[in-house]
Amino acid sequence: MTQNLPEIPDTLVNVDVIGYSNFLVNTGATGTKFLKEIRDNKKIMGIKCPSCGKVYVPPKLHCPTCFARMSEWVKLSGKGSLTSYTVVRYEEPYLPKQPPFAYGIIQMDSADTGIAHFLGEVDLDKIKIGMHLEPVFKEEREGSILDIDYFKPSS
Amino acid sequence: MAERIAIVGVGQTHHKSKRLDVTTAEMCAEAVERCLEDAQMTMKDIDNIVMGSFEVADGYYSPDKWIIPELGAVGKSGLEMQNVGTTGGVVAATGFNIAATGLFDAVLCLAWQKMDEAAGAFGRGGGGTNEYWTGQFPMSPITNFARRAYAYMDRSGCTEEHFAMVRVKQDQCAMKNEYAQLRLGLTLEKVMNDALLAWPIRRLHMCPTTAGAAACIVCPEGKAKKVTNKPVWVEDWYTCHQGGSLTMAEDPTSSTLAYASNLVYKRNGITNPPKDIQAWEVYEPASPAELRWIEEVGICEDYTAWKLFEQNKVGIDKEIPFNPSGGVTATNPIGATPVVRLVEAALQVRGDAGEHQIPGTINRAMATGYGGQGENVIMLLRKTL
Amino acid sequence: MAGRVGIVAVAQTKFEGKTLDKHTAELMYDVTRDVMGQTGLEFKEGSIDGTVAASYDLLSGPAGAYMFLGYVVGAYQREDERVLEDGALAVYYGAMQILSGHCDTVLLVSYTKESAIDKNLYEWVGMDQIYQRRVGLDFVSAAGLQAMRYTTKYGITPEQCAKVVVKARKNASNNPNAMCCDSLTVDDVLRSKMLCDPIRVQEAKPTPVDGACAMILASEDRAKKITDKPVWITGLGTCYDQHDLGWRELADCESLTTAAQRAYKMAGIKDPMKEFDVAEISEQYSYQELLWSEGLGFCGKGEGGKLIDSGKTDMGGELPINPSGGMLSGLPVCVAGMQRAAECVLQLRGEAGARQVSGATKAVAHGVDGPAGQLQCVITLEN
Amino acid sequence: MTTEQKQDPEFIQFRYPREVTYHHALGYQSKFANGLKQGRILATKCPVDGRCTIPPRIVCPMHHVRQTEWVDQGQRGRLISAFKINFPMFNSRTGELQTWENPIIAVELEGGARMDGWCMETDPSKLKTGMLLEAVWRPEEERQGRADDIMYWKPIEE
Repeated sequence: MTQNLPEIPDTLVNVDVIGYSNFLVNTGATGTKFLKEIRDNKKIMGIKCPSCGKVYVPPKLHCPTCFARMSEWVKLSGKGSLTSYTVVRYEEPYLPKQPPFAYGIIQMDSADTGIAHFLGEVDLDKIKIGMHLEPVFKEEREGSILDIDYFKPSS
Repeated sequence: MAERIAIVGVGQTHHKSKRLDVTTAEMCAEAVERCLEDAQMTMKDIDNIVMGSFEVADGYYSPDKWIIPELGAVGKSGLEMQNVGTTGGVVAATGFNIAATGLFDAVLCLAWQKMDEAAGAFGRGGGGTNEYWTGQFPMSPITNFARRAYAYMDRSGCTEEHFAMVRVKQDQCAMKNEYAQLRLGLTLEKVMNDALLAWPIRRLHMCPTTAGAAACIVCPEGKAKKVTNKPVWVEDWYTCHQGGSLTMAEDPTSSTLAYASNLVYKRNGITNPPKDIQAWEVYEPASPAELRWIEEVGICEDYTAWKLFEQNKVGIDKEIPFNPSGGVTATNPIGATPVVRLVEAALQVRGDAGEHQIPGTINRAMATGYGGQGENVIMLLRKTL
Repeated sequence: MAGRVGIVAVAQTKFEGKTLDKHTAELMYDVTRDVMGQTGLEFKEGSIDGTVAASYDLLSGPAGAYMFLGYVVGAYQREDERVLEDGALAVYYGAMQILSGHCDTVLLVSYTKESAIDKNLYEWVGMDQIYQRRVGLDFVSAAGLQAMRYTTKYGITPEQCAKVVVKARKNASNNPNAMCCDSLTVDDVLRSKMLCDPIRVQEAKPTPVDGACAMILASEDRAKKITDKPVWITGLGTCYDQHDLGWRELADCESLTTAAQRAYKMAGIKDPMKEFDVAEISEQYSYQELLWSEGLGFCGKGEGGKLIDSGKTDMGGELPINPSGGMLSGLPVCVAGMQRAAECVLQLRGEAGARQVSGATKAVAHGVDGPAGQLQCVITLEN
Repeated sequence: MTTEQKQDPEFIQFRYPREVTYHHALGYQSKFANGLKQGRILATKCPVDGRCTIPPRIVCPMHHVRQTEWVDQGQRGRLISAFKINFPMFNSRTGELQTWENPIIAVELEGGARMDGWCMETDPSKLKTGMLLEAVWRPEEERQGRADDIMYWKPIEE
């Protein structure tokens, strides 16, 4: 240890470390019911709070303001109106579509909330807040929110 | 302290290895429902929520954001805390601090972990350590405790059989706790013949992977007395972190538990811990750890705890009521585990623990949280102040 | 409540795009030593009682990353808790620790190296797992949806949003720690590429940014002993909003209104526009300064556009917003909220240099976390 | 999806596979990595109590004083603890699950610092606390400035 050893350089080092993960998501009883209705019957369902009477979509088990357990399902037409939209023009590996594409918030008819999803069959420059929309379902459905392909302007 | 505080309600889920029927948020809501019911309060009465989980083990970021609506807590104050295994302890300490300011009427502390969604997360790069150094060794809590157990045997002269005795005692307690995950009816033989993970750690010695949540409601004195006639007073709390790898520690068998508990004892005039404290809920991630923790909290001399097990002195209705709930080797929703310890300790103080209630009056109980490689949180509860 | 809470020292690093020469620990060490030097406090009994850190492990490394960095900020056999939120929440909690009487002095540290990972990816992981994350929504597209809703509902013009960026960059030129202080015109901003309609590239927070911030809080008695220029925390408030973007009115930031009311009530603030001399708020996108101004009560609902047009929020105006340049001039997430409060402290101590608002006595700092400002935190300060 | 092939599960689940690259700047720790590349083990030394630490630390946790002095730790050390893992774990070099034949050990180096490593001796019963070990390095061209540049620690006669 006392012998003279050559100097170790102070050169700065940068290291790339890869993290792998493959996490599982449980949709639970409530989520499963909602997703199966989309998959099997092409139906979007809302869930109604027994306390305040609001209808929520996508569903939760508890009302976000009353904390009452919700179990009453309400059939929705799936149609709605656009309350906001945005066009994604940046690229990220996790984006499910090739940009540019549009997201919209669709206020569902006979529900108190909207659902955030893709907009399709519409010119990206011609999207207007307030326009009426209806869902387009995929041919092959697997029980996911992506079984709704997108929402398109309804005639 | 500005305000004296008390736990007025506790709740936990039935801990399971898998909860396919609920999402993480719904599982949390389940614990909160039980907690509110226990306190006979509604969500409207809660005005601050502190929550946390060891989020990397669950694979998300900022989970508080999407759990809050499921709790019916939109519009409330709150924040999220995290510190590996001690997360639940930090959540509780934060809740205690916030309640003690007297600015809020009721603070909800919630912690959870849904390990069924994260199986194998720990294998990856050693459950995360120094970003490029320790991550290169296949380190995990298992290897960490194998090293501790090896050093402990070396130092104390105990044998593998003593670790098995600890595990059997934990199982005997868990059998009486309806919320515990593993209730196996173990015998010494079964434990001794179990699969070896890293000698001397067998599979049964290690904490399981659990999906579960636990919650408690903390109120300042005035409110607590109005809400319940059985408040559990929070006497003191202390988070003690050390931050470092095990090779850093002078003694591979030690953690910060001895330091932290001594500090808390001194602050609260506890001179004879086994006499002054009647119930213990200490976070032991592996059964060999329980031996060392019993020594570190001051129940017996260093490296002699295994003799207590030989003399059959540890158990719910025995001389040393250590982990009457069955402890962490029976149930371990990582981030939530310290809150589970707190909940169990509070139930003991109230006398509401049911089948695993320690006989006699519990005046003082101690719960701890353990995390990383020697980090501890101490929570001290009292029946009367 | 045990008296007031004082901020006795603040420190921040220079904010830079990529600090390839520095380990995260060095950023933390620099700011920690800085505040300890200013106060003469040490990590020992009766000096600094505890540490509150704010960081995201996922941003700084793998699981439990903080556990191996905590010792840098004194988390060695000492009270230490970590907030998994924006730095403003660490200030909030640090103050609670003192108000509870549990601690006398608390060190707060927040740090982020955005250069270590793809920030957008981790914000995407912050969306709920089953619905919004599955369709690929992240914090950028969430902001896009909020901006579109807000600007359409209240007729906010692109020029009004662009003015926010121009003001931020101009203010940043007075701040030696700021990353981006190039002079821009409204036209420059409006000509920049569209990122996520209606947000343009220049209207979003620059990324990646690396940096750290620290401060020391003390109880009233201790604060007076430590410094003759303590800054007092007079009000604190936080509030959560809905997570699902379709479940709330994105054009009104109700949670910020509530958080501000909570803080103002505690501080006894009745007319924020008149009473405050300076505001430091967290605007990751240009429209947010306008929307947050409404939430903080500087103007009525939908009047954010008029507010920026009036020039009242410029330097020298009635209530200068972000004299430091704010997040639009480049601040790391998580550090931002604490840095906002630190800037307020410098202003109230009269130590803000070229960006000083003369005679400032009351200030408000604001931090935000989550998609489209879901969790809001407001801190009011006074010298 | 055809119903004959797959039974409908009671609850729907799905996965998010993810691979993320972190770019770490080692900063003050760079010297340590550079040392490993040259087959040397360096540690930072606390100016107050003289304790050496690996991995290097910016400050001593106890004294909170900046550590700037680097000390060569030599090539030999004594065994502190050892254990063998009997289940597959991830190899961070390859990202794959593998079983590990060699025990993981902690070594106290001649310079006083302690570090983790692998032991060449695969029979744990032959390992005794306090035994003398020597570092066996990977060939120079394979070294990356990582902890596993030291392939094994080899027990040596005294």
